[in-house]
Amino acid sequence: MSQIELMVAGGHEVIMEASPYGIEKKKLGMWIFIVSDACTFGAFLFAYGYMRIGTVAWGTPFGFSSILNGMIMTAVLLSSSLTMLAAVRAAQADDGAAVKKWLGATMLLGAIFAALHLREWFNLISEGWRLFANPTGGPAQFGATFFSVTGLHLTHVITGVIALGFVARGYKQGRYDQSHVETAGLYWHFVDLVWMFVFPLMYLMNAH
Amino acid sequence: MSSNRELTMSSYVGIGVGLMLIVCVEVIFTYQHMAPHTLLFALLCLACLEAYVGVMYLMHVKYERPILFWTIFPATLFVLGFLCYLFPDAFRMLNMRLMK
Amino acid sequence: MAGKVFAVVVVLVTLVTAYCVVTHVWWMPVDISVHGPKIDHQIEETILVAGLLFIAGQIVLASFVFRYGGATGKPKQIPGGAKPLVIFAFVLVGTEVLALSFIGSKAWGAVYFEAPDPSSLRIDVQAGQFAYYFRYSGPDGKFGPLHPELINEGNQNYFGLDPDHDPDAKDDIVTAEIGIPVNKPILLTLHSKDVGHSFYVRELRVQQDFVPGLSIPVHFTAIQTGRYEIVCTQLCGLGHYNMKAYLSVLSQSDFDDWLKKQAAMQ
Amino acid sequence: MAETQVHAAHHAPSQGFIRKYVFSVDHKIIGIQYLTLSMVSAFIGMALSWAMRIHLAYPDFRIPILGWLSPNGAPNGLMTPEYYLSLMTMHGTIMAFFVLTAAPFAGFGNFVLPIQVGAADMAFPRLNMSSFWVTFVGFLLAAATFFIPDGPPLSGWTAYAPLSAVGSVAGPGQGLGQTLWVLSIAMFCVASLMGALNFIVTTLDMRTKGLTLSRLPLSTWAWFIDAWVSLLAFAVLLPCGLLLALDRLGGTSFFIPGGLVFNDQLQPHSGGSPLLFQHLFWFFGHPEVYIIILPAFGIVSHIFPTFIRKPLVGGWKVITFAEIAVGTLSFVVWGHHMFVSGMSPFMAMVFSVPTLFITIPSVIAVLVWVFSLYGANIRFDTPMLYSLGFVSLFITGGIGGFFLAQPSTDSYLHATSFVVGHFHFTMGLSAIFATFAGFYYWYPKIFGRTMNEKLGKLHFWLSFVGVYCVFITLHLTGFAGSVRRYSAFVDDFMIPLMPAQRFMTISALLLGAAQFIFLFNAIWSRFKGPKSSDNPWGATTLEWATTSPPPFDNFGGRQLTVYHGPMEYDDEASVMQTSPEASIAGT
Amino acid sequence: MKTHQRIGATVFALLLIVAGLLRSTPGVRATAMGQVTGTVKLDGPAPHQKPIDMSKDPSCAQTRGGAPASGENVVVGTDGGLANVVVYISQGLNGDIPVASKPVTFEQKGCQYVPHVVAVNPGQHMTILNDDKTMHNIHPDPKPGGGNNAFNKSQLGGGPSLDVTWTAEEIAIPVKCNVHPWMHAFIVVVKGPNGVSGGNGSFKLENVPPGTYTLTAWHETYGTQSQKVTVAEGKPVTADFTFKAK
Repeated sequence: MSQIELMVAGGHEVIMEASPYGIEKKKLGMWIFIVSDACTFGAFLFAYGYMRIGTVAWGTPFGFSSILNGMIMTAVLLSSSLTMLAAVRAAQADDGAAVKKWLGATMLLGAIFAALHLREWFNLISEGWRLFANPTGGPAQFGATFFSVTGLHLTHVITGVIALGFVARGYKQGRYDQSHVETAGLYWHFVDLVWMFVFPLMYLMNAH
Repeated sequence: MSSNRELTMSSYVGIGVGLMLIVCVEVIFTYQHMAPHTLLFALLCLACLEAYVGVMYLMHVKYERPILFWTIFPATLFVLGFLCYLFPDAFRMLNMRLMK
Repeated sequence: MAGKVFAVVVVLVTLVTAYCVVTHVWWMPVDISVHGPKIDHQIEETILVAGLLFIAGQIVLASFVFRYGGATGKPKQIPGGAKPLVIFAFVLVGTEVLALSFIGSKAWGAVYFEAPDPSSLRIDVQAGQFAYYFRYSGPDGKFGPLHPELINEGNQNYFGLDPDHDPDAKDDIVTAEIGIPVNKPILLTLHSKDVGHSFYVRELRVQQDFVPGLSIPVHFTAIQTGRYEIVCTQLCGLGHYNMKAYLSVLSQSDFDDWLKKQAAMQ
Repeated sequence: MAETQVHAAHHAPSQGFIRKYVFSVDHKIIGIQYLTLSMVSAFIGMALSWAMRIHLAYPDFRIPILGWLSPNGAPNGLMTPEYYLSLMTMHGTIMAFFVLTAAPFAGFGNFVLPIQVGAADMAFPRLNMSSFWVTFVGFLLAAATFFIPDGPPLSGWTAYAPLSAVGSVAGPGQGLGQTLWVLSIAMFCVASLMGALNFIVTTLDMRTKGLTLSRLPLSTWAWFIDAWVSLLAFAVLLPCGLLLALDRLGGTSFFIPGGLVFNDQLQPHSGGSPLLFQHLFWFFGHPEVYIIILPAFGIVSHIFPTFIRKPLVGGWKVITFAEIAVGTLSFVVWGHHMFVSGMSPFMAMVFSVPTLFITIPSVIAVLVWVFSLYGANIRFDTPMLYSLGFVSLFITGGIGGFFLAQPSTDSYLHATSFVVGHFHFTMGLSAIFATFAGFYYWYPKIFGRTMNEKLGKLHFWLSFVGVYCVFITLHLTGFAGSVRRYSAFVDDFMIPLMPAQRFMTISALLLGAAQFIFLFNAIWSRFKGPKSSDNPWGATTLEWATTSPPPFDNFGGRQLTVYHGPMEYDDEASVMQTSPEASIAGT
Repeated sequence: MKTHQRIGATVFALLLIVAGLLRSTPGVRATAMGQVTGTVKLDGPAPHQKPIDMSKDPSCAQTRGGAPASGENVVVGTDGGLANVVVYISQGLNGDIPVASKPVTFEQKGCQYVPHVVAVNPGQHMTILNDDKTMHNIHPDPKPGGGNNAFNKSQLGGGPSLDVTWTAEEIAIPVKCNVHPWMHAFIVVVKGPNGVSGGNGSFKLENVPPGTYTLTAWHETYGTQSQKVTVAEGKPVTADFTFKAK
């Protein structure tokens, strides 16, 4: 389907864009949001990098069990991206039952991710890590950066799970169509991809 | 217009597995006792690769109009790239600190 | 009518401004530092370059408004269109800014990239809400370490020194006013005990912020004796406007006497 | 196949006062809400500047209303230093965020942009509504600081850490006041991000038939570029604000180094960096001044052709590419705010060069405006006078930039009133003048009535002369080293400048008084002004192709087709963008 | 209806009378009050007090008329009397302890606090004056959670006085002026009669009801000392303290 056509109107040749940008507005809106959110996450990670460079004897608190936990979380999040893809494809194929199934699976995986993450948090907190405290006696910046960066990500995951719930309900009720599922999917993949930076930078760089 | 039918579901599963493998490589790198900046460089390269694959395939930018790619990528990379300007001061913080 | 008035007002404003700048109605004080002339020269250079652009811009604006205000008939574009304008901007303004950044970077480099003279007199400066205190190393030439937890201004321990335990701190001389010998390179180490402050001496052409947590070096040589004000230019709280100290540039013998007197007051 | 998207059936007009005028999703109502909010804010901000100016020039003058508003901050109407700084902080915050960012961008952008692209509404009307109401909550939070015991924060609109981060120990107002301020700014960030997203998608996706990017009105172009700049800049201010809030409320030390002693008490923080705050803040802060000025560029470029009766020199391309260049470069120059801040002196050079080079696109824009006047038939209606005033102010303001862009000269002029004069010219008053231009220009479209021309001109002359009297003097005293942000003058070199201070205060009072002419004109004309035709200025863009004020869906269900660029003027003649007639100016 | 109102009014009036009686009890007791006087001495050489350099604010030197200033941590009179010692009753006061009605003045004069140590009752008014030409800020730092609120307020030279009250007992709230960092003082908030030793070390506690008490003396550098005293009606009792120089 050609996007740009030559139209003849009123004696003028007019270049027309059929759909001006060729990208559906919800999708474009989500992409624009992703751009800004990527910058927000970026600034958080840059602040972390700055702290990290500027701190003498940063310390590396994560043992292999934490890394393993992180890998499991990564695997869970990656699988949820795949189930999300399946949901989008089902929506495009107009298969309501499958959409419900796959969105449910995505939400479940998202919740598992959040639960695993919170478990990690509570482990650290019980060891004495706080936003402002380092139980090993080193600089307190690890707690501050770790909790704030992963906290921001966790907020995104939880928001995503809730949003997917709304999308699933709206889709079932016929208020939403496949474009909504696709837009929600973009957000979900984005949250997944942010984790691809958070995991190496916050976990692997802090493994001992 | 746009479509993500260019790939089959099994290819996507393949991509997912591939991404997980990259993560495994990252973990292996972590335990190679490299200098921190070497490790950081390696991890960032791999993470960028993952992000690129994710954006192009999972988020199927590859199958959208190219204009979408040009709408989002340059702006984001521009901001993230120039934020690097703040690192020289991080070294200042390391080297000129008052309290050792 | 409105156009002619506008043109006249713009021209008047331009001329008055130019007059004030050229005749130095309010102006920089005379420079007393070695590096200052470079900065003054750079400011003059910039006034020349920017002032010409300013006058030209306003006059051309005024004259076009004057000439074409309320005109009738077929409007026309400037011959050549936008191309000469863009070329003008790139070539002329581009050259100007290149020249400014080149000469300016030399002036900046002369202040900041040159290593301080190794024979410099080292003075430690601490800023806090809302006063400066200065520290001379005393006869041993060594500064005692700082212990922020010991800072007790009521007890006049402004720096948090511990002379009972640190031998280096014993002979440190802490003063509320900074005295420096004339024509001798000075190296200041600026550090703040609370928020950001700034060290601004107009006559020295020195302005440098204090960054809490960092110690920032500043070096200069004063070439004229006198007493000058040091003021804070970085918003630091309610006493910001009242945060100042005095810089006394003294002859070497006066300086020695002054420092002896200060040492006696410890 | 050309899809005909009919936006008209987008959403039905809401019934009921609340849905129609308060929680309205109609972009026109939201635009008016933004304009009203910023007008209220502008008068608050102006009143604050009056109080400050009076205090500076006549420190013994009592201002009873301040004593009533804050018995603590101004006992018996005499301002304490902390209250001066609080007012200064709120003047900066309110003016920079709630006036200069809100009015020309969110206000006019909301009202005009969807109409100019021929859409029935923004791409996401409900998101648009929440943008405004989140902004409004931010405004309330900022305003609330006036009514808490310690008053508003005193750390300036830049809120440098650690002054802003350690809490009330750093000064009155740094407790609850600063916390409310941070939350207010975070709200504003979120609102601006939503707004920017909406603007971008609307411009890209909602354009009507035939409205290619090359045919976009110049104001839409500017808003579109501006939306990008604010999308990226506010995205960085948000984390900066969040980290500051964490430092204040969560006990972290992102911006607070160790070993800080306030009032002889060691603070329980360690390891942070104040410079990081400055970097993150100015990464937003510098683009912010272009967020403020780019819509002004757009409004003026949009108004110019109407009143010079011919296209701008270079058509849409030169001015638009200048704007894009300015917007892009604005992200790589933020360090020029930090030349003397203890930043690496090498980075000072790195930031200085692009700062100087941003002059080139700015000069191109100015040259386009000035040389478009050549051979023009200039009509001096109030919008045009304000646009010309804008050009003059922008030239003057831009000149100061040369001094502040170079670290060597900046090391003398930094933090003097030269800087204050400079930014009031470039981003403050220039943007305000463009906003006035837009206001007089679009008023007939917004309310269907015309503003009084005589009062408008009087307002212009007083404002124009007043602005020069106040802010040129600030430049000049800056050369003498007059330090900014002082609540009183005790320094020997500041006291001789008192005559200048008094001159500025009197000029500022007159300048402020002139704004009441505008206020009266705006309110009076709303009810008593002569009814306006649909296209009173003989303009060509889509907002003039509909009724004044436009119907709910902007074009009464019509789907317009655009045939021309926005600058089809030739003396008296002009061709509407929607008119299939032959082009007369070749755009 | 009417009866109810009448009963209400009567009860209210009765309550008022009772309350009035209760309130006036201290006044009744005041007729038979005792007095404690004494001197505080420093045993040993007084530590050197550093001179204060006030050159930061030229108006300070102006107001002082050139009089030199020095630290006030230990102020010793000619005969070894130790000034700025707060003497108060730490134990033995029972029941409703009256609050002194006269406000205490706390002045900023020549860029120093006068007095350097001030004692107040909880609830007693404290008038803060600025006699200087320059601005001072009053920045007391009570212990967090101790019941007293920290504040930080500036007072313009010759500006209107500030009125402050403290709610909880607290031995030594440090006060500072950040504009003139050398300025510091202590506010001692204690219940009941109290006195601050003057330049010669003498102090006086007035209006002490008869009884046996623990009398405590507090000095900012040398800490506290206590002794028992018995106060009889209308008779002055003497109690001396001696602090050992470190």
